[in-house]
This record gives sequence, C-alpha cells and structure tokens, in this order.
Amino acid sequence: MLDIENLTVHYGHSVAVSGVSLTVGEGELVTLVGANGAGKTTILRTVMGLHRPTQGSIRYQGRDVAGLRPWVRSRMGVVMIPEGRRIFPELTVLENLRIGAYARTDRDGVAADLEKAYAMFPILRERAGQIGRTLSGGQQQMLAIARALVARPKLLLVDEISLGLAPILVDEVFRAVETLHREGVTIFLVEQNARKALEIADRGYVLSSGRLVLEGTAAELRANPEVKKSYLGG
Amino acid sequence: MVVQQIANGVVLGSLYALVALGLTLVYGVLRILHVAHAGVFVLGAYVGVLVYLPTGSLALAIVSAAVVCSLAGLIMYRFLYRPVLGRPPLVPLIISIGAFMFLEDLYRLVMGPYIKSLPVTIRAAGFETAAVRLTGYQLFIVAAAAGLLLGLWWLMRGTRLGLAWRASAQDLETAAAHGINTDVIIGVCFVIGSAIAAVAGVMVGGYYNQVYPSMGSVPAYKALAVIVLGGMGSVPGTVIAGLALGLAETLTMVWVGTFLPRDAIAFLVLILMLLVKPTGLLGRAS
Amino acid sequence: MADTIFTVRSVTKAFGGLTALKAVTLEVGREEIFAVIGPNGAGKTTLFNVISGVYRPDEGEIYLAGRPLHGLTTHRIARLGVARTFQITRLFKQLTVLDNVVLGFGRGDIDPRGLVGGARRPAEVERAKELLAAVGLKDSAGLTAGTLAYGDQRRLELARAMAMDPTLLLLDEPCAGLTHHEALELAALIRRLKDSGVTVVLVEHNMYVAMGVADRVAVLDHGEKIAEGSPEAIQRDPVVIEAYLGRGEAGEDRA
Amino acid sequence: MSAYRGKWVNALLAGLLIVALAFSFAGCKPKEPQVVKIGVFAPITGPAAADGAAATNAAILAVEKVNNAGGINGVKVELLTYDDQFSSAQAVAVAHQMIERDGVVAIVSGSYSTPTRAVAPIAQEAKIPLVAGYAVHPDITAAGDFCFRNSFVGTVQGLAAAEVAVRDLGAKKVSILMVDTDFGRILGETFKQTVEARGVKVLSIDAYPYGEKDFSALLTKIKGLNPDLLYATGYYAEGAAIALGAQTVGLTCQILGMEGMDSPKFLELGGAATEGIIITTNLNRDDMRPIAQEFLQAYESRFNVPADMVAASTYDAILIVCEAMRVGGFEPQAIRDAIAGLTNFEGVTGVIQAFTPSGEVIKPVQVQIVRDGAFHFFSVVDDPAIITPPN
Amino acid sequence: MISSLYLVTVVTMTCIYIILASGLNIITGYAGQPNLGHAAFFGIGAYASALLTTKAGLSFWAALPLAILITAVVGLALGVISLRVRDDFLAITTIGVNFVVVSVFLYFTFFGRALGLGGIPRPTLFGYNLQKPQYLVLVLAVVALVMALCWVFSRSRLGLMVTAVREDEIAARCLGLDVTRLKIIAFVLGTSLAGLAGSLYAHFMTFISPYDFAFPVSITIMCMVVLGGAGTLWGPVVGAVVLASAPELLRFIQDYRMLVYGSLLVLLMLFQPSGLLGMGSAFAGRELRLAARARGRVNQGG
Repeated sequence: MLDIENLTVHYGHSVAVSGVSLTVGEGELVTLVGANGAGKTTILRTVMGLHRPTQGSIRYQGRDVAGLRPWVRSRMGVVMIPEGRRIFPELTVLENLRIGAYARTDRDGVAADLEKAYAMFPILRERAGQIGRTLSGGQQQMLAIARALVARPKLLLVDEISLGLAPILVDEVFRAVETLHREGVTIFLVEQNARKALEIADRGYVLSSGRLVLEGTAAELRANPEVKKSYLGG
Repeated sequence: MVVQQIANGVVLGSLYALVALGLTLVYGVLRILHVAHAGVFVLGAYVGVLVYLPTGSLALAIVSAAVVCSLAGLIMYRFLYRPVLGRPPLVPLIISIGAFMFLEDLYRLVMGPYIKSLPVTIRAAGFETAAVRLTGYQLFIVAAAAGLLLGLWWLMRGTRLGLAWRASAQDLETAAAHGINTDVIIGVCFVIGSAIAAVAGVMVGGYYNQVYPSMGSVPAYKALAVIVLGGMGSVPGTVIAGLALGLAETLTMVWVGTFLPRDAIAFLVLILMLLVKPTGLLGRAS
Repeated sequence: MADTIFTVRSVTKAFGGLTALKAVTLEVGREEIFAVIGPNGAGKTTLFNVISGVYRPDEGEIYLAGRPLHGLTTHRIARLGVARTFQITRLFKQLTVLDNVVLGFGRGDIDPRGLVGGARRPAEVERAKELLAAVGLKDSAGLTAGTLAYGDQRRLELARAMAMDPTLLLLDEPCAGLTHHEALELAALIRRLKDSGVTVVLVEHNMYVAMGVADRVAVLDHGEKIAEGSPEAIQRDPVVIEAYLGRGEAGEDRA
Repeated sequence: MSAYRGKWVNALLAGLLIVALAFSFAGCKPKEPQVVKIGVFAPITGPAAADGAAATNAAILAVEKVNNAGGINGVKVELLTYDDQFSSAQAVAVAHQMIERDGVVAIVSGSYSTPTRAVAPIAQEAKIPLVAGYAVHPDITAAGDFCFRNSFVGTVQGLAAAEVAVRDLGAKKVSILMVDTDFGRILGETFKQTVEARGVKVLSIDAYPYGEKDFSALLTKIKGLNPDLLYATGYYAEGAAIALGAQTVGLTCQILGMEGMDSPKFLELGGAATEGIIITTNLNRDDMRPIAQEFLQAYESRFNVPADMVAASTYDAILIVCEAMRVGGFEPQAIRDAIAGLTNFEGVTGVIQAFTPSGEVIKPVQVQIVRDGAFHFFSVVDDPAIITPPN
Repeated sequence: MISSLYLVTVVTMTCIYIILASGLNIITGYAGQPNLGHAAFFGIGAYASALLTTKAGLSFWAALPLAILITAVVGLALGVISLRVRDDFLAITTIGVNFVVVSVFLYFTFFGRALGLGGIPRPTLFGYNLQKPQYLVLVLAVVALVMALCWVFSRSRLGLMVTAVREDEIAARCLGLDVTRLKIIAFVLGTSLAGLAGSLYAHFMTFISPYDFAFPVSITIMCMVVLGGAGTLWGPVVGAVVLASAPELLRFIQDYRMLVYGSLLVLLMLFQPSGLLGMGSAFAGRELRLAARARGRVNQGG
C-alpha cells in the first residue's frame, strides 16, 4: 500500500532522513521506532506531503504521490494523527470532528462514523460543544484519534500517540489503534515507546540518525538484544 | 452633540474596519502583514471612478471594483507572497511595502496625479432628529459595513467553508492534512479581503468625493494599528478596534483638542496598549 | 551523599490547570551523576526549565552550593555555574561550530575588553577545539552549526555547555538521536566529566545509558517523584515498574 | 538555485547602472549657442505629485509661449524640469545640478516651501536668481537679494482675509480651521490676531493635518458653537472636503477660504457644496485681460485639466524671468536686477505692481466667490497697507 | 578640492545614509530586532543638534555628542519596549514610533512645527567656517570612524553575543548571556548612530523639517540594509551607496523612478532575500521558527 524508496529529506541544510526505504502492506500495522530526533516524524510528514523530499519516491497504492499536495493525499485516504495532537484549539469538539470528515461527501457514512467515534470515546460526546483547548491532554489525544477515524482512512499515519499521556491512557489509545487495525485499516505507527509499539505491530523498522538500522517482524525486534538495550529499557 | 459625534465616529470606524478586514484575514492564515492591501483599496476606488462616471450605477461600480480587486489580490498572493512563504516575516513585509510603492506610482502614471471626483448620489433619505443627523450616504456606509460584517460572520460561523477557514487559521498544516485545500482557503481570504477593500475604496472615494494615487498611504499603516489593537487575525477584534479607533479619534479631536494628529494618536494608543498587553486587545498568547 | 551541592526543595509548577511538577524534592551530591527518568510527559523537561530559570517555580526552593537559584533570571543562574542542553537542540544555527562553543566561555559576561580584543581569544580557540575533539566534532569547527546532522548538533550542544565550565550540568536526553555505540561513548564522556568535578543531572529515555551511567536515579511520574535510589534498586522497584508499564489503576487523566 | 538568482539580480543591477551611465553621457550633447536655460523644480513624484504636474505643465506652456513668439530677442529658452520628491535633501542635489552641470541662468520653484527653502541659499550663493511660484516660507526671500516670490506671503493673505471678513461680510463670531502646514498656520494665526483686534470674537481655532478628509467631528463641534463665519485655510482637496463636510453635518454659516482652494478641482470635488464660498486669491476669473483668458484656455486644452493656482503662479514665475531677460539680458546678475526693477507687469495672476526690496511681490488680493459652479469676482483688497509685505 | 557641489551633496547624503544603514544593521541585522522607525532617531538627532546650536547656543562640537546622547536615551526606551513586544508586533510598534515622533515635531511650537527649524550653523574649526566641501571631509572622517566601530563590533565578543541573541534567545540566556542588556545595547548603539547621522544632516542642510524624517525614510534605510545584506559589515554600505545614488542615476527616468524602485525591492526580496552580500539569509536562524509559526508548530526530526 505504501512504498518508500531511497527517501532523503533535508531540514534547512541538515539531513533529517537519508536513503530510507520501507514498505507498509495492505492491512498491515507497521511501526517505526527510534529515539527522539531520529527522523521518524520527518518521514511521516513527508508521506503526508507536509514536507518535500530531497530525493526518493513515495508510492501509495502504486501511485507516485511525491508531487501531490497534502489534501489530495488526504482525499486519497492517507490520514495522519499528528504528533502533539494538534487539534484545532479554538474549534469545538464537534467542529474538530467535522474537519476530520471534511473531504467526505457521504453524509450518512459520516454520521455513522461519528457515532462510532463517540462510542469509542464517550467523553467526546459529552464535550461535543466544548472548545478544543479546554480539553485535557488525554481528551485531546482521543479527539485527534476520533478526528482521524471519521476521515475513514485507508492508510493511517500515527505519530507519537503516547507522548505525554498517563499510562492508563497510553493503553487506551493503543487499544484504539489496534481496534482500527482489526477493522482493516492499514497503519503506519511512529513511536518512541518501542515496547508498546512492538506489542501491537506486525512488523517494525528501527531508525537512528535518519537511517534505517534494523527491520523485521515485531517479535524479532522485541527479541533483538540491541533493541532491548536501546529502546526497551534493558 | 455627543450623539452626533458618536455617530460620526461610528461612520469613520466602519470605514477603518472595512479597510483593515482584508489585512486581518490574510494575517490570520498566513501571518503576513499585507501592507499592499491599501494598494488594492485604491484600485477599488479607481475602478469605482471608471465605472461610476460613465454608468452612474453605484451597484455596478462596487461589483466591478470587487471583481477587479479580488483578481488583483489573488495575483499578489500568487506572485508576491507564495514564493516567500516560510521566510522570516521581514521578507514578505518588505515585498509588500515595495509592491505598495509600485502600485501608488502606477496609479499616478496611469490615472494621473490629480484627484478624481467620484460624485456618488444616494437616493436614500437621510436621518435627522434634534440630536443626530446622518445623511443617506452615511447611513449607506454604516449599513453596508454592518451587512458585510454580518455576512462575513455568517460565512465564518455558519458554513462549511468558514469551518475550514477557521481551522486553517489555527493550524494551516494540520488543516491541509485533513483534506482542506488550503490553497483555496488562502485564495478565498485574498478574494474576500480584497473585495471588501474594493467596497471600502468606492465608499471612501464617494464619501469624500476624492480618489487619488496616494489615498492608500495612511490607511496602509493605520490598518496595521487597527489589526494589532484587535489582536492579529481576529475578525471581530478588528471590527471592534476599527470602531473604537474611529470613536476615539473623533472624541479626542473634539474634547481633548488636536494635541497630536489623529494618526499619531492611533499609534500612541497602540504602543501603550502593547506595553500592557503585548498580544493585542483580543489576542491570545500562543 | 554527605556532601550535597544541589538541592531542589518542594518545587511546584503549574500551567493553567495542569500541574507539571508537584512538590518535587531532589538532593544531588557533589560530583554525582544523577538521572531523572520517567514516562513522557512526567515533567522532566519542566524540571530542567525550572532549574535553569526558563520557568519560574510557583513554590519551592532551589539551591546550588548553598546559593538560592529560585527567582533568579536564566542568565544569572547560568553565571552561577548551571549549564544545560536541550531536548530539541537550540544552537546558534547561523554561527560557526567554533563560535557556538566560544560563546560558552566566560558565562556570558559582557567584558569591555571583549569589545576590542576580538571575539575569540587564541586560548579560547584552543580550548574550544579540545572540547570539540572531546565530543567528536574535531573537524567541524569551521562549519555553520545549522548544517550539522542532528546527532552532531546534540554533541555540539554538549560541548557548548562544557565550555561554561559548569558546577552543575543539566543534560536533557543527551542520547536522543545517537546510535547505541555513540550513546556508549557519550556515557563514558559523562563519567569523565564527573571525574573532572562536574555534577551532572540528566534526563534520559535510553534506560541502558541512564542506568549504566547514573550513581542515583529519581523517577518522576505525573510531576511527582515516585522513587529514588540506586539504579539497581530502581529497576526492582514495583512502583516504578507499574508506572512504566502502566498496569496499575492509579493513572489519572493528565497530560 | 539562490546563487544563480543572486547572479541574476546582480546582473540586473549592473545593467541598470550601465544604462544610467550611458544616458548621462547621452545628455552631454553639444550645446546650441542661441539657447538660454531656465531650471524648474517641482514635486513630480511623491505625495504632492499633482501640484508637481501642474507646475511643470505650466512651465512647459510658458516656455512654449515665449519660444513660439520667437524667443527672447531671438534666443530660445530651454526648460529643464527636475523632481524634488517633496524632499529638501533631493532639492539640494537638484539645485547644485541645475547650477553647476546644466548652467541655468535662473531658477523657478514650482514646489512647496520646504524644498524651495533648501534651494534658496544655494541659488543666492551661486548668484542665480530664484523666483518662487507659490512657496510661502519667509526664509526663502530672506536668503538674499537673488530670491523672489510671486505669491502673497502668508501674512498678506491673512490680513486680506480679515479685511474681507470684517469689511465685506460683517462677521462678529468666527471659527478658524487651519491646515497644519507653515502656510495654513500663518494665515490662520494672522487672521485670528487681526480680527480679534477689530472686535470680532474667535470661537474656536483648530489645526488639522495636511491631507485630512474627514472633518465631520470638527465641523460638528463648530456647528455647535454657531459662528457666523468659518475661516478655513487649506488646499483644494481639504477645502472641498470641508465644504462637503459642512453640508453633511448641516453647518450653514459663510465659509471663507484662501488661494489654496483656487482650483477647478475644488469646484469639481466639492460640487454644489462649494456654492457661495468666498476665497482670497491672486487670480481673478472674471479678469477679461487676454493674458489670463488665453492661459486658462490653453492650459485646459493642452493638458485636459483646468489650470489652478499652482499652475498660474508657476506660469507667472517663468514669465517674470523671461521678461527680466528681455529687459536685462542673459547674465544672472542682470536678470536679478531686472526682476527687482519690474513694475506693473501683466501676469496671469494679476498686475504685479513691484517687488519689495526683500523680494516679495506687491499685487492686489482678489476676492472670489463661487457662483453656479464657477469662481467670480466678489471684491478686491488693494489697500497698500495690507498688500505690501512687511520687510 | 572637490569642485562640484552637486557631487559633494550627493556624496555627503550617501555618507549620512551609510551611517544610518550601519546603525540599523546593528539592530536588525546583528540583533535580529525589526526596526521600521529608524528615521525617527535620525530626526531626534537632527532636532536635538539643531535646538542645541540655535536655541542653547552650543557649538556644533558640543551639540554633536549631546545629540547622540539624547538619541541614545530614546533608543534605550525602544530597547526596553523590544523586550516586551516581539516580531511583527515590534515591527508595527516601530512604525508607530516613527509616526508619533514626526507628529511631535509637527505639533509642538518648540520644534518649529511644519516650519521646521532653520538657521542651523555649519561647524567652525579653528575659527574657520566649514563650507560644504570641507564639511564633506568631516563627514567622510566620521564615516571612516563609524565603519571602524562597526568593524570592531562585528568581530568583537559583544557582536558575537548580540548575534547569538538573534539566533536563539533562550539558548543565549542559558549560556549566561544577559539578553535584556544585549538587546538594549544593540538598540542604543544603532540609534546612537542614527543620532549622529541626524546631527550631521542638520548641520549640512542648515534647516530641517519633520518630513525629512517621515516613515518612508525608515523604509529607505531598511531597504538599504536588506538590499546590501543584513548582518554583514559591508552590506549596508553597498545598500546605501546603491540606493542613495539610485535616485541620481535614475533621474533620466524620473517619472518612473518610484515604479522602478518599488519593483526592484520586490524582485530582490523574491530572488535574493539575503541581500547582495548576504551568503545565506542573515535571518535564516529565525527562519525555521518563524516558518513554523506561519504554518503551525515546528517538529524537527521524529
């Protein structure tokens, strides 16, 4: 579903990502782990079209999307849950969700997905009229997930979903991601919390200083002593 | 006389608000100080003159000015601002000032340096009581301003486009990632802002019966004061600031006297206010 | 621990309704390496920002060698010998690598002699090159800092902090973006720093490094210190395991 | 990419410089012997561009008139026009260029006070006569005996306005609005002192910035004071705005203006609101002298705009210089002497009786009233005590 | 020595602009603080010098340092404002300062109102009255001194520190740099040079009026800095020479000059925003941060 080949991205003059190639198959949950600053978010943003690659190709459903604007990709089914949630702070919860479904024209489908999102996070229904910035961090993350859900993604890009969340909430958001995966959504998950990510992923890649250093099934990576030492806390 | 002076202030403030609105819309989404917006305002006034004099139709003059200015606004965005998005704010600011200088001189060369008259007549009756007297044209200005602002309010709050617009103003990138065509949104900002400036240009030109190349000089920079006072990017804030400035200028001129020209008063208030609240009247610290 | 040089006493910091630090108390001994760990959002970076004066604590006191730091401005705290690095690097990107380090010397004193004497005294250039060599940037002195790769930027930040000849060095995730091998090198460097008389407080995600290098470890969770002790003790502490693995029911809805 | 573009911009700039140099050499063509040069400077660009255009147009017309009549004793006049951008620093450079590079024998100012004031001492030092068309600052003629002015000094017009207010209009309570330029203030303050000395009550005096258009607040205030005369100083744009504003707020008292409003544009912009307004000026539209009528018609047909005070004053300034050359020859000193000795010279702006030793013009002040959309004769102030400028 | 007074005038004005642009360069180029009201300080220096010589009867030599001092004090006030008001807001505030200062000159009788101030004496040296050519020699000497000062500043530790403040304020603070004081120093230095230029201008022209210091003059100075390359030593000099002589060179197209000038600015900013001498953009340090502000939030790496 997603094929990245030899991707190089610069931030200003410095190289953020160099020569990365990876694939995410249809229906797969693939995770990309690595430390802060390794270039994970950059890859995700480049897939979304928020950053221009210096080199390399990005193919989505067999089509080269490198030159397409982000909203075109979004309308093709690529949806992102951005790092730091980035909900719209001055819009209400419901308005945020309506932005999620912005590109969709099937009213009934949207209504159904909205119900689904509310069912997944009941608190959002209670707070539907509340302004985004008044939500707590956890609620904001739920909103960000729900916003992506109502977009009915084909490929979901998830960026650091556990960042800044209490453990119980980390579990909850990861469960939500798993649920989406089970429902058939292809997921590309970028995560610092390697343990959690590798628990739910099918396959994984390890990124360090902008380069891929390891890849394999989640189980293989979990067992890898190098990964254990660096990312799983011994 | 107090009521009359307040009415005078409201008329003046409505004009300020109309000129500054385009600036606010652009700043809201792009964080660019669009000084050349005043050039669009003057263009609107000139189109008004060119259409009104032969046809005698104010409606036609306003519509054509709006169309021409919308186009001009779009062209400015495409060729002046889009290439430098993401550069430090001084770059688009200087481009904007350069473009404004260019436009002022272009108008002088094409339309001549002389003041043109735009003798608009309004059939609407004036309004006169013992306390207050407003001419038909003044009523028309206030009504048009109120109508445009309400329309804009409805657009922003009551439509899908408005929702996408507000989302883009808060986070352009995330909006784009959620399927909002931000190019269109930015374009709409320039179109609507420029169209409102065009309307303001025709109305100001008609109200004072003067259209000339440098009529944008003072609005160009005073509008900056207005949008800062209103908290940059806030539409209701801009309207309130415009009205407040119109009233403040009118009232100080009458009761305090002209200890400083009104433009300086606007900036003095601005500087003092910024020292107290560095993010503007309705601005919120990020 | 007899010789405490750095004390954080009941420091509380709230943003709006969110309490980022709740009555945190730390005591760090002279020439100790002290690691602060905790899940993302536990308040580690906030703690650093409060210590270095970027934020002002709502309550509590901070002392370095008996002198109060709380309430001082950032540059005063720095001049008292507190150096730091940042989680997301903050270099002077348009300046050269060498100049970045040179700016660390003298702890920012505006020395009138500096006006005529040139920006970089020969002795400082020598010392800066040594520091750059120590962090593995020997050949990059003349480059513009912004062109460095991310990992190199982190190393440069460390060299810049070392140039201040600090009493207390705050390292915010120094190993982020480094390969495992590089992280090990860095750990060795931190130990050498300790031997040269610097007290180090570091926030780290890489447990391997944190546990390997630290003399003592404190664990923050939701702005509260939930444990403190030797690395071995911490690794065995059930409270810590719970916080990290999230098996407990204690978690509340906070960011 | 950016390096490439940088080169491109550098090349562009270099190209511009080369073109500029080429043009400056092209300007050095051999001089024809039978030509005498007059320099004119005016604010062709910048905020006062309209007046700059009027001044240069009038100068062109005046020189054409002289040359079509065979020149001055057979010598053709060459006109050199310069833009001072309404800036004194620019005016200084322009003055030096005219005198040193172009070798003009006389300079005419078609500009405002500030640039003219910068030029006057330079002309004086170089001993090149300068005639100011309409700039009013006292320092201009005070620069020395080579500097002349063809317009009323502010005090003359202020005195004349007071005379009109009291003698012709019988005002008892007046309000004053003055444009905040040197000119406007001198007029306003002279008027105030003079009418007060003659027992008139001054209800209010307000200054407003040059270029102001919104007078609703001030006029509402004045309306509340209920004066029987409003003395308004300002240029035609402000004058028209005052007229319109008075109509808007319903202020009905007599408005007395000044020569800055003497422009067809005043009538055009103010429309019906200008009806009945009286101004003091130096141009009598009902003046049936051929020179005046000929100028007014020629100007309008040539430039498609009617002539105004600025145009007429600059036109006269050129004619004064030409007349002086006809009488005294082409040496700057001789031209100066001839200007100083001029008597009863027929200009568009009236009959110039003489210049005072300090270089100020003596001519009657015309009082015009707007009737049926045109200026007409109302009265004239020719009391020598009023129209002779103080020394 | 220099026979043509025309040339003397053009060169003198160019020198004054070099001083102005170099001063602004310290504030905007090195310290990274937008200042679109530099002409206000030019005016304050000119008015101070004019008043001190004409009303207080001081000599040029006494008035010059005092004028610089007075300007520096006002510059200090702006420096204090800059601590609180940032970026776009600061840019607009400085525009406001320009409007307010010019209005004060226009509205108080003390400053001669629209009439301006006249009768400002040329300086005398050893009893000898300096005429324009001799005055130019003085101005040239001052420019040499100013450039020497800027050269020293640009390679001094102080200059490096000020540049560090431009690049990252928080990092600078954490290195012990007193950002507050450094910013104020930059404003005081930059505005002092404007005061110096003002004094030189007043005694060159011998009369001044408020319009000489209006907002468009600030834009011209800013354009000089940006054109030549902000944050470089010689950039503002090149910018001042090009733009101060441009009106003279472009006189042959005088009717279209502003058109050319405006489009030149636009083209330059579009294609070479770091100026003729700037290698990378002098503002690039702020670039990422400000780009991020325009588009949301910065996310470097992952």
